[in-house]
Amino acid sequence: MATLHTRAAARLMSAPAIILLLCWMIVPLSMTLYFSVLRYNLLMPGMEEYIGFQNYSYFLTDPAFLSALTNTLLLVGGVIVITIVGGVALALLLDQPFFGQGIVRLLVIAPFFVMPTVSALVWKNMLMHPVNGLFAWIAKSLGLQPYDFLAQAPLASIIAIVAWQWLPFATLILLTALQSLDEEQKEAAEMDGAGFVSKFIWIVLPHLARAITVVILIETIFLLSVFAEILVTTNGGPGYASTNITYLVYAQALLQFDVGGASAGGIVAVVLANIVAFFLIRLIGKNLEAEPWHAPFPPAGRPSSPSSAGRSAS
Amino acid sequence: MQTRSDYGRHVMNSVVIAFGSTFLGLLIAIPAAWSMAFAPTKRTKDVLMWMLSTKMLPPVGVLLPIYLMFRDFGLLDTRTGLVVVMTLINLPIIVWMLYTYFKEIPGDILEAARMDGASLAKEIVYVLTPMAIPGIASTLLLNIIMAWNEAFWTLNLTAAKAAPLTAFIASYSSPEGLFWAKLSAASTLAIAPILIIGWFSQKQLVRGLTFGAVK
Amino acid sequence: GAETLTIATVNNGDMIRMQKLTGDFTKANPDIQLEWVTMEENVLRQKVTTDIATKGGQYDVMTIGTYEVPIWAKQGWLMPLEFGADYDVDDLLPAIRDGLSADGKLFAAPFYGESSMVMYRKDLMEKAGLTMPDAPTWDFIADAAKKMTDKDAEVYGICLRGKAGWGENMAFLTAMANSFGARWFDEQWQPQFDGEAWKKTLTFYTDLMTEAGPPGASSNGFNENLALFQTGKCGMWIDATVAASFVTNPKESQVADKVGFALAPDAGLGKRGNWLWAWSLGIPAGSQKVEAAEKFIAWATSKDYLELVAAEEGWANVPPGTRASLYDNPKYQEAAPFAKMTLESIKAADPTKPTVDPVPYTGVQFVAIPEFQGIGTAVGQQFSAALAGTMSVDQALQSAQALTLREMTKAGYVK
Amino acid sequence: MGSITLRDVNKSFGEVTIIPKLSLQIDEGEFVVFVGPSGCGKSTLLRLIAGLEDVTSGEIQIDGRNATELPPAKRRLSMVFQSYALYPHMSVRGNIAFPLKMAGEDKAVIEKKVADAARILNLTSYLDRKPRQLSGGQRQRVAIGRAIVRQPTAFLFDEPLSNLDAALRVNMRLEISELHHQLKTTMIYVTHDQVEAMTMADKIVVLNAGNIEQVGSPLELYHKPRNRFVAGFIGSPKMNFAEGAEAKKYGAAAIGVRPEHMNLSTTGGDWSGTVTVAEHLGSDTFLHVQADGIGLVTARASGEFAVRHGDRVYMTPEPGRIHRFDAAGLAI
Amino acid sequence: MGSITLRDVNKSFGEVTIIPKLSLQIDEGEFVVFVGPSGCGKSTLLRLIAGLEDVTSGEIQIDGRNATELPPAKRRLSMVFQSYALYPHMSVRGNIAFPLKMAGEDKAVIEKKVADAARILNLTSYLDRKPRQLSGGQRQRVAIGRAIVRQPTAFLFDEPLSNLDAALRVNMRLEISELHHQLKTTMIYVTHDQVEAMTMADKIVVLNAGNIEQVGSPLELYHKPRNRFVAGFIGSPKMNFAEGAEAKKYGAAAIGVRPEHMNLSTTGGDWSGTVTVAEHLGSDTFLHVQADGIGLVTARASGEFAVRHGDRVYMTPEPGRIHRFDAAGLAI
Ligand SMILES: Nc1ncnc2c1ncn2[C@@H]1O[C@H](COP(=O)(O)OP(=O)(O)OP(=O)(O)O)[C@@H](O)[C@H]1O
Ligand SMILES: Nc1ncnc2c1ncn2[C@@H]1O[C@H](COP(=O)(O)OP(=O)(O)OP(=O)(O)O)[C@@H](O)[C@H]1O
Ligand SMILES: [Mg+2]
Ligand SMILES: [Mg+2]
Repeated sequence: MATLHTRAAARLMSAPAIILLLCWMIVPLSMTLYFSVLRYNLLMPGMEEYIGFQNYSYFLTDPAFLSALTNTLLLVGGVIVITIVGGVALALLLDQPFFGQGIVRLLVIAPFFVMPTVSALVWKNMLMHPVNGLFAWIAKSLGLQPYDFLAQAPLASIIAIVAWQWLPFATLILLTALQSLDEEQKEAAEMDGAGFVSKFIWIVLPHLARAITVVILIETIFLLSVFAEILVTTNGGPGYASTNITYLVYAQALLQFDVGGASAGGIVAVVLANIVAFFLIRLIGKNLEAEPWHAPFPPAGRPSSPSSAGRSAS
Repeated sequence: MQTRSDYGRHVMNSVVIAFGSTFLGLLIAIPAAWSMAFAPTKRTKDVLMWMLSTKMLPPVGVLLPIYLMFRDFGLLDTRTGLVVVMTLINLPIIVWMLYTYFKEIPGDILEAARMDGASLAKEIVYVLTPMAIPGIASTLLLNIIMAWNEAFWTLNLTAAKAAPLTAFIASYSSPEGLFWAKLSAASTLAIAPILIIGWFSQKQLVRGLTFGAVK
Repeated sequence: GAETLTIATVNNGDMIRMQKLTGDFTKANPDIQLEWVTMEENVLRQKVTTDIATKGGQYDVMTIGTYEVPIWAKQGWLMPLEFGADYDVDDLLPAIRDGLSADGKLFAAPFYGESSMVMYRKDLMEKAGLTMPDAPTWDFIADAAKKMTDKDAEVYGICLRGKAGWGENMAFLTAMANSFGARWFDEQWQPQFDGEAWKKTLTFYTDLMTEAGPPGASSNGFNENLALFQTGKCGMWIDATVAASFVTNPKESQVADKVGFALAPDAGLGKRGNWLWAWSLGIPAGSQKVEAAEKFIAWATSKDYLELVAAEEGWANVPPGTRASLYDNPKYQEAAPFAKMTLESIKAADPTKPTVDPVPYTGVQFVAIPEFQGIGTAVGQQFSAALAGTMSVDQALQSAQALTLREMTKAGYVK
Repeated sequence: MGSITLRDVNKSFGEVTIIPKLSLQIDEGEFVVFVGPSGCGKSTLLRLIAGLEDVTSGEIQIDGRNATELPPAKRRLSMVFQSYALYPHMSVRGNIAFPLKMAGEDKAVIEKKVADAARILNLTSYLDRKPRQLSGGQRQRVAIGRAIVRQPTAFLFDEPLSNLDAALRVNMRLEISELHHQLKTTMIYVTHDQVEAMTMADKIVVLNAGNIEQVGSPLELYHKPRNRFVAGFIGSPKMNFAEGAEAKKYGAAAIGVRPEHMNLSTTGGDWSGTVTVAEHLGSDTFLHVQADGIGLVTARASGEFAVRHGDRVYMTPEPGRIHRFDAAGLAI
Repeated sequence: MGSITLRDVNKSFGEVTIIPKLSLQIDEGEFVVFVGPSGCGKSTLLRLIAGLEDVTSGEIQIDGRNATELPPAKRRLSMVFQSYALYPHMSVRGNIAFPLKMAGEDKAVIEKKVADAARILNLTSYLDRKPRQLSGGQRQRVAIGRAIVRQPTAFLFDEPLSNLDAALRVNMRLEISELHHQLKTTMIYVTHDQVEAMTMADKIVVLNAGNIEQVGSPLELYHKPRNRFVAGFIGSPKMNFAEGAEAKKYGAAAIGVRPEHMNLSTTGGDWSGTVTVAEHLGSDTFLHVQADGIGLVTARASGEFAVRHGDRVYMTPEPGRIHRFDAAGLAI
């Protein structure tokens, strides 16, 4: 697969994508880096001056920063836990044949394709609203005091909303993984005397491990920059209770128009994202390179497999 | 209401941006994915991971630089500008997904084409692309969905002419009069095509979204 | 060829009505076409500010408020407006006109103006055995609110803004604080949240809302409260005067015929708790289409436009609060029972001297410095948290004081 | 311990009947091979015995007790799957220990039994590897290890060698035979490879479309096939058949002669023909001959037989080795 | 037309040398088989010839012209891949026509050539099917069809039969031999199955770890293996080796006897041992014997030889058939 000729062509053909992405990353990022050491407020043009790391020290000592950091991690972690637990449960349910499966699957998947703003609005005004919302109505008809979700438990509410959006994704992937579980493996476990629970713990769950890591990777990528849901529902409040890093940077950039401060914040966010990415990609990259678990038995007798594996690994 | 009669224009913008960026993205990504899948080097995995990691950067962090560049290139509020941005932000995912699908195509077949006298371009056009059609189609669909639903850049880089549906819906994001009926109508219209596309492609999507780790 | 004006505007009822009526303008000016960009308030502010500050040039006419105009005018970002004699600049209400002018030049034309006032349910007030005076005190309001509250029937004595944002809860709270003798800064730009006056204000506000406010108040803004009031869930509502036409419109409001109006309350210190705001139209400096834009603005803010709306939609729906002549019009007075109260509220606000004690800034419910949006919203978050009960009043004030001081130091006001 | 009786077992999937009605007796300690072409129902039959599928009607007895309704885990049978169905995330040790763990055995007991099984199967040094780190033959052995730790009444094998390459297949075949000699447990073994069937079985069951064509020892089937199907299926290369005139001579509708029962000559004989391909293996020579009036015939000569493509050869069937069949295909 | 010469060809992947330095002459019209254990570099060598890999050093000549730098498409060679590498989205017709289309041939010419190829390969009635609608053997034939339409100077086959089942493999083997007789084009055929090598080749090249162990006709290799590696590799079942005392008797470090060159008896002979497994195939009997002082020995008897597991047997190597090797493993 690899004569000099093809290798040269390959380099040429991957160049546009790599160069474009490099530009897309480096140009704005270096501008941001540059802005981050300036006093630069959009509303006060002509006053730009170099102020060193002052923007950074302001951003990092901002009392909002620590809560934003914790909120970001809680949000990512919470959503991941909920979607994975819920996703496994839903996948197990959907894996059983039942009437109307197609419709149910569509319903389960739908939230993933809804724009985040729209779904957040629906949750805020139709479900969680303490006066008009469905939950309040249910509480009242049960004789309970309606709970003001977004005010009393803002972060948890946002986690719930975001988890609702991502549950389908997790479900879809886990379901697919579940269906790829070798039928013979399940039968072997059955012959070995494993009941439903044992089968789940010893066979199904380990089989899903790989799918679960993938869910974690992808969700983390997107959840680190959750924004629309917060903007629409709580505006980061009350206090800083639901402000995450992205929202904090947003507030700097588009409420205060403090380009310098926002740039510093942006760089901090980039660094944080990279720290997370570093660990994640380590974890998952290893997992992705390992042989997939569901096809672990390349027929040993087929002599082509060792040599082709040798080629692709290079 | 006047803006409501502009609904058609917003739909057109959404369509142009979603499809335009997806096609442009595929055009750039197919060759890249080809070389990563079939002529990998030691650094290929790293390059792929790096591409993915660009997705982790918070967009607000670079909004202003992009805004200023767009202003200077006269791309503000143009479909072209948005097509470019959507292409770039989705490019890593496109490359990844295609890479995943291409990896599943036996290299033998491309070599056979080469033995049969096909040039590189012909190899890609006549053999690789048709074979990867299901994968390419689902990549295409996912990207249309992502571009269709993208709300940050569309909102911040458009005004009137190029504003897609997301920006239009944002004008409702605070209740006002008959708000609910309108929001529901508008969002249903915005979501319906995506739901349909999503439904048809869900199986393929899983493979692509998980980079082939789950089949 | 035809010129196209791109107009950025807010998604308020009056603005949307104007969009429907543009046929009148384009008929008279066939060479001008109008392109509307309607946005929610926050989004609008973000986009027009970014655009004007970076000279993006995406908009030819911008809808902006009394907060932006003086700041932007000072930066030279807005074209001064010079209208012909038939526009009758002198007819504009002085408080409003002052707010939109700098160095004696008008930089934006008011589309509608507003102050705030008390709107209340006459029937509930009667049931509670009280009579609303024209100029109530806060104590009266608190007393009445408690008496009107019937939580089982989902009737809450008072609805006030609680959603964080400098244009949301802080608009109300700043105006209220003014009447309690509080101020944002002293003359050296020192934040004043550690003073007694703010503590009184915030305590009064949270206590009142806890006892007589609706649940979830900390996420209620103008629109949410409007909906609550229109569906009969509020006894009183202190908010923008423009709301008056909505709550008295039988098509939208279930309580249209039961609404009374009163001036915003005071605490006997000589300032009432009302604000002043005007959504106005301005032209960014450097625009290529100044002439056409000016023509459009003149049309949209003219006396004739008021007549046009009256003819099409009735007098009650004309954009209020900009022209003295409107309030002299008997037809308007008849159709709009709130006209008098609105005018008096507007007159009662003084953006140049908003507080009991002297301050270095202008603006009633805001501080007209660029940093205020950020600071105001951040402080608003603290107060919203206090209302939600996730923070005590003292904590909220303390962190408001700290963060304001920080930002003001960073911006160089406080040395 | 280890006898299995099928009585009128019938299996249909929906409308389609896969196994019409079948009775079979498997004795204790026997090595029984089910053989037959692909799709004939071998796996289905095995899965019925294992309890992985329900019989549509009929009865399955294990050790004299009715087991028709018992779940797989209760039948005390062990199965080795074609794909081995190893648990990929468990080590070899974990795989072998799994059935014992499920049975709630003691840690110490498990350890001992796993060690024993590993010793028997030469897996001791691989106990901590994962299945993907093993070669095909080793995986195969792990699967067997998982089966033997439970000390089942019988082993079921479903084409356990079909994923291995030729050389390994021969080795594993010997190992399984060895194991049977050692354990003396009943084994039921499914394959579609007649060489495997011949070399391993005590008793071969030839299946065709869900029906039993013949049951017997390997040599019984080789020497006395009951019909053309069995005659053609058993033996490699396949038996040559002749019909028409040539068969008439022997008073049959068709006759069959195995390639190895054909005397070859370049000078003269009963049948003559042209060599299309001559395969010289050194140890043997296989001739594919276009025989006049008969068709393509395969003949085998021990050692070398120096002919080439296009040469003429003569063939004489060994007299006592001619199989005769009537019009219905039954042996006469 | 069709001669290929490799001169000092060397191939390394990075640090690892797969083919140290190799020279080989392939003559016009020859059927050459590369055989050797898995991983020995057969495929790599073939791919070097095809141009799918660059040689690290050395020269490849095709028809006397230096082709070392030519891209695959220019070498006028056709390759049949192990996986067939059919284009799944094209019909059989499209697959066969593809090389011609790439060469920019006329529509009419393409049509004619495709029809010809299809006729030769019995594919005419499948021309409009997609590869997935074909059986393994048919796919194989399509792959060959795609190779022959171009009328290449030589065909390269990389284990084309290893994906087929045993019966089909025999058939396809015959078909490819037939094809070679018909077309008389040079063919290079890679396999690791020595039976294929023996039956098909004019000339066998035995490779081991990138080195050529021996080149020769099948029977040459069978009768005169140059060393132990070739002796063990060619012939099935494998040659038995004896070392030590037994070998000394013959004045060698080791001797080798093929299973088919061993006279068996239950009463007496040179070597004695215990039967571990007796495989009765009817046509032959294979005995795996634990021979005293020698180790595990395989012996073959034609027809039946009635012994069982545990019986004692005696074996006498045929005198002229004993291969002797020195300490370095070379034949003496
Ligand atoms: N679950 C099922 N539903 C319907 N038909 C089935 C099912 N399982 C098997 N069959 C059919 O039953 C027949 C016998 O299948 P079985 O797997 O027993 O064949 P086999 O003899 O094992 O073949 P092979 O040698 O290819 O493994 C086949 O025609 C198959 O299609
Ligand atoms: N691209 C490559 N990079 C590194 N090593 C390779 C590459 N391709 C092949 N190899 C190595 O070269 C050796 C020979 O491989 P090759 O495929 O030629 O073997 P083979 O003889 O065809 O084996 P098989 O019979 O299994 O097909 C193997 O050890 C293989 O791992
Ligand atoms: Mg089967
Ligand atoms: Mg190979």
